Amino acid sequence: MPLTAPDLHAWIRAFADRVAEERAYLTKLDSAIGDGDHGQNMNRGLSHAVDQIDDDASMSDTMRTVAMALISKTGGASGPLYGTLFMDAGKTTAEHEELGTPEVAALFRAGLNGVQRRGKAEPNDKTMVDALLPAVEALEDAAENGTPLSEAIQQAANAAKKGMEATTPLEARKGRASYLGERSKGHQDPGATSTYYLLDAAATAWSDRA
Amino acid sequence: MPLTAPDLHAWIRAFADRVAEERAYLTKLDSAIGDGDHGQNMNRGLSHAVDQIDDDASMSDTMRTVAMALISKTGGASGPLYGTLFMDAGKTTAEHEELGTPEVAALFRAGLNGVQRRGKAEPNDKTMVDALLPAVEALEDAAENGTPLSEAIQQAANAAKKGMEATTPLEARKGRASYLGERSKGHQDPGATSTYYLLDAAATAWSDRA
Amino acid sequence: MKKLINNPDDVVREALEGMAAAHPDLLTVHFDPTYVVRADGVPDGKVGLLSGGGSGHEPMHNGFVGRGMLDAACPGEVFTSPTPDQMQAATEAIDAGAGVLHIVKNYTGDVMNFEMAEEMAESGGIDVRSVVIDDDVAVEDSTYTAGRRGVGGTVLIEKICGAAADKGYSLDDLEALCTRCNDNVRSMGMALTSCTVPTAGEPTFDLGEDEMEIGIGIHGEPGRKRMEVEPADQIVERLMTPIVEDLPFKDGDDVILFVNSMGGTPLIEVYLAYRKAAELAEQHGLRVVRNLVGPYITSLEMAGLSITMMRADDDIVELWDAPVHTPGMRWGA
Amino acid sequence: MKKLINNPDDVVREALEGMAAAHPDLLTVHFDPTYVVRADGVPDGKVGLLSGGGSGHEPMHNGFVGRGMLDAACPGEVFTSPTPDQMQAATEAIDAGAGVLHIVKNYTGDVMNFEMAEEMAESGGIDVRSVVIDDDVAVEDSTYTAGRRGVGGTVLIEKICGAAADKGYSLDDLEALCTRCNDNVRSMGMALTSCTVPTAGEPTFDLGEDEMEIGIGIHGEPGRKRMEVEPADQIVERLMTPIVEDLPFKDGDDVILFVNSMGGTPLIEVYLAYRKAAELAEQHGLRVVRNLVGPYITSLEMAGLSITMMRADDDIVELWDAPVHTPGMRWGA
Ligand SMILES: Nc1ncnc2c1ncn2[C@@H]1O[C@H](COP(=O)(O)OP(=O)(O)O)[C@@H](O)[C@H]1O
Ligand SMILES: Nc1ncnc2c1ncn2[C@@H]1O[C@H](COP(=O)(O)OP(=O)(O)O)[C@@H](O)[C@H]1O
Ligand SMILES: [Mg+2]
Ligand SMILES: [Mg+2]
Ligand SMILES: [Mg+2]
Ligand SMILES: [Mg+2]
Repeated sequence: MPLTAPDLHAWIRAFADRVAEERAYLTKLDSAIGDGDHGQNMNRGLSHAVDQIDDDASMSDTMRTVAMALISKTGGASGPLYGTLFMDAGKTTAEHEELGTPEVAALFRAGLNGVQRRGKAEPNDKTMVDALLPAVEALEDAAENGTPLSEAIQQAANAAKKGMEATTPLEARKGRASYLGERSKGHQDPGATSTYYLLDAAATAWSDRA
Repeated sequence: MPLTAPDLHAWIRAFADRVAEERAYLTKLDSAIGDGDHGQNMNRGLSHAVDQIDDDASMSDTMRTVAMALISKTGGASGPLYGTLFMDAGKTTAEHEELGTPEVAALFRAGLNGVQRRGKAEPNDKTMVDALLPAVEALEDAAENGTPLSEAIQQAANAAKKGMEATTPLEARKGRASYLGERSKGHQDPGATSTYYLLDAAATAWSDRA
Repeated sequence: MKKLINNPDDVVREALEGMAAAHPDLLTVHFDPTYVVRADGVPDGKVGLLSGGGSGHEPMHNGFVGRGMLDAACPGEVFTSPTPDQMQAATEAIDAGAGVLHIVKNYTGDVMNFEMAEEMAESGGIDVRSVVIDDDVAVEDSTYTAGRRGVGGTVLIEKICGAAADKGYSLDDLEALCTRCNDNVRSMGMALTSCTVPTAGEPTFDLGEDEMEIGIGIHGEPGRKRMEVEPADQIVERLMTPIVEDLPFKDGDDVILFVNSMGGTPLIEVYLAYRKAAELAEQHGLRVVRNLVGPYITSLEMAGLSITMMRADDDIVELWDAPVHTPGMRWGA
Repeated sequence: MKKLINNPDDVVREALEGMAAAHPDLLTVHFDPTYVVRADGVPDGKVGLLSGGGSGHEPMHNGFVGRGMLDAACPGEVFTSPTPDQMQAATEAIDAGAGVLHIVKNYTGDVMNFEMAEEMAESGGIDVRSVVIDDDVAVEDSTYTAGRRGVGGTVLIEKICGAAADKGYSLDDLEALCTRCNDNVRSMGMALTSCTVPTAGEPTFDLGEDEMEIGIGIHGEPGRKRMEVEPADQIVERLMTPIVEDLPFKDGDDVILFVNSMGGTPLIEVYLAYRKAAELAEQHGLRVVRNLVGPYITSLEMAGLSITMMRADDDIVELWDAPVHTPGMRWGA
């Protein structure tokens, strides 16, 4: 069974729950190489997004609502980045009634492009791109191989996790952490971490979807 | 051998040395129930006083010099109090070439009167008066009994020490410590402590004087 | 102790050199004896206004020297009252024939040193009056204590008396005004943290990780009561209630409300506290006609705040509004 | 964490309510979306001046709203950039037909949020320009970083551009002036202690008992280098030298020298630092024609300071001297 609007709702709720749980951890990561607000920012934006979700809304309306909620309540760098992610990803859902692996790959690819357009980060700059890009690539591989969605999204979450972990040794080149130069090495990027939660929440929410 | 000007110089130097040694301790006492500057205040005033002492000066000139030095460099409550002590005590030396026990008793009595005129403290207000008054009384008793100076001043120092120790349980009624009310109990008064050093310095400096 | 200082013994002198370098248009710093005096001289026939006290409360008092406020200030060592020779020299420097008013905060050391200075100045033929400010309701005012301390009210009084002196008040009238202001102002403060006197090198007192001190003075001397930290609104109420009850302020009174940072409190918290203070004033039927918010009478880096409220008639408001130009307070100029 | 707050989530809102209560003559606070706007409206045909950023830097920016400086400011959560809807609403509120200039500090979040706001405002037909301030010499300016941060220079620039807007500068001219100011200003800061974001509840970073952080930003983000605390004069030199060398400032330049407290530094220490900064400026042949000393761009209760120096021609000095009346900066009015 491919995805319809309620599946997107479930995903966003799962993402919000996960961020709420890990709020202190995200903030701790951000304190080490940033300014200690990533957990609060994401939690504020996502709880607002969850409040705004309309159970009867279409997929593209849902994605737009979430985007606007994140843009207007998150603040910081993550607000525009996640906002643009959802905004641009949402546009890909307009032509579909339901989403399978190829459509989900396209959705995340559009989100990644949005993040990069907005933030100009390249891979290995130690940002959320480093978790998102491998996830997108995993999804695209899965789409090519005809992998069912539940499996594809789990592969994407795994890839995001690896990407997130791989940010630890990197020297940051974008965002606040870049001010630290060398000293940013040895710390996992908070934004890459929340992005892993984004993918992992999808894997959880869509574990029985094809 | 009774006291002449060099004995007063020796006394004041000994007092300054003792305060310099105990500077941190006096300040610690003052931190507990005051504002943590009594050691610095007394040390600043006394080192200036020692600098100003003229080896050839008369007793009364010496006392006046010390008084002015303390008044202009000590600051806080202790500046005017010790300044007035030396100013008024010094006046009693004008008529004498040398000082025996009765004259020293009169000298400290005048100093005590000066302190009380300036500060309006009564006995048991938990101030330097509580160390000074028993010392004066000991000296007056000694004068009445014809006790030689070295012995008399040692008795006075002992009395001052007792008086100082006896400030611990008292509730302060004058000076900064009075703001603490009940909570000033259980702490030894810093001013009474420096006054004990004043007497003890005399006992040391005059240990072979009659 | 981490401080932006060189030698702890040089803090006051070096800071004064900094003030002199920053504000040559407003003030001149004299050393030995040390005092800060307005740069443009006291106009002939104007009463001179002098205050002073320990350093560490900046901008008070040095930062209030200039035009429309103090003519001179005598800074002591940190938290230590200045000495009579400073006050005497400053008094002579600002006597323009109409006498000099000393505004003295009620601390034993300040009072005694100013007293000696007055004795000296008067023997030199200058007409000197002094008013002792004692607005701190945290301290019980009884013959068994040194009396109430002079705290936040001093800032308002120096502004108002400065304007009155500019307006040509005589020494008698200025003394009366200063006394009247003191009679109509009340303050209370609290601290979340202690502060460290540079030469002492250690915090004046210790506060536990969730303790606060209510009724603190401005020298880090412990206050009325130590207790667990509460939400800001409750803390503000703990300060406001004794202030309102003490004067007492009455329904319909016009007041100047002053919420002061003890130095280390972020301004965002001071405004947060002002919000509640203004709300409570209103609940008591008081009309806040003027206000002041920020660090004006501090205790080095102490975190905490004090609240001051003065009953203000039209005269006082007019004097408050008069132009003032000093490093620490400026408007209309 | 000991703070004068109620619920950590309410800090910004409650502080804004306090500002609104304290300064109704100067500013009005709007909520949802949140922005602070001058109370008397933007005169017809004047370019509107907007800035904004995370809260916790008070008085910047809210405290610079009033007359002769900012027309509006958008406060974010503590240390978190505000959001585009706030900026859009504020932009609409202060557009008086001549367009709106956004003064943006160069932080990724601020830049991206302002960028989105501009896109929105322009689609609404308002002419919006934005200048990104990046005066922090502590950060290497390379394509491999987010670029230099906007710090103390922002304060001077907001004052100067505010005066220019008052004088009738067009949006083009104001944008050019703002860029020119940014090109001529350099800053660097340091911290002795960290600060604690209320919602985080723990210090953003840890500094050892005798460590300091050189090249700190204004969000408690670690700086260039951690090292042992040194005497103030050496610290000031560590900040001044890179500033002077970077522009570079040249012998004979007129400058505005701004020594800023990060919030928790006692004013006595700030003046002590000013003394050395002015001395070094002079040694470099610079003429300090104006100065500013005190807490203007802070990081909550962080102890530390920053130094900012701007090359100032006669135009800039004239704009600097123009009347300003805001809660945080006031003269000539
Ligand atoms: N230019 C950028 N492109 C992509 N991601 C970025 C960029 N800048 C910052 N980020 C991400 O944003 C995260 C920080 O978000 P957050 O703490 O909420 O914002 P801020 O840095 O403004 O406080 C970083 O960990 C990083 O992953
Ligand atoms: N009114 C007074 N009469 C006598 N002694 C006093 C009086 N007030 C204070 N003292 C003494 O002064 C001491 C404090 O001196 P110091 O710390 O130097 O001054 P300050 O209290 O101004 O900081 C007290 O311990 C007390 O003994
Ligand atoms: Mg962050
Ligand atoms: Mg003391
Ligand atoms: Mg003292
Ligand atoms: Mg942030």
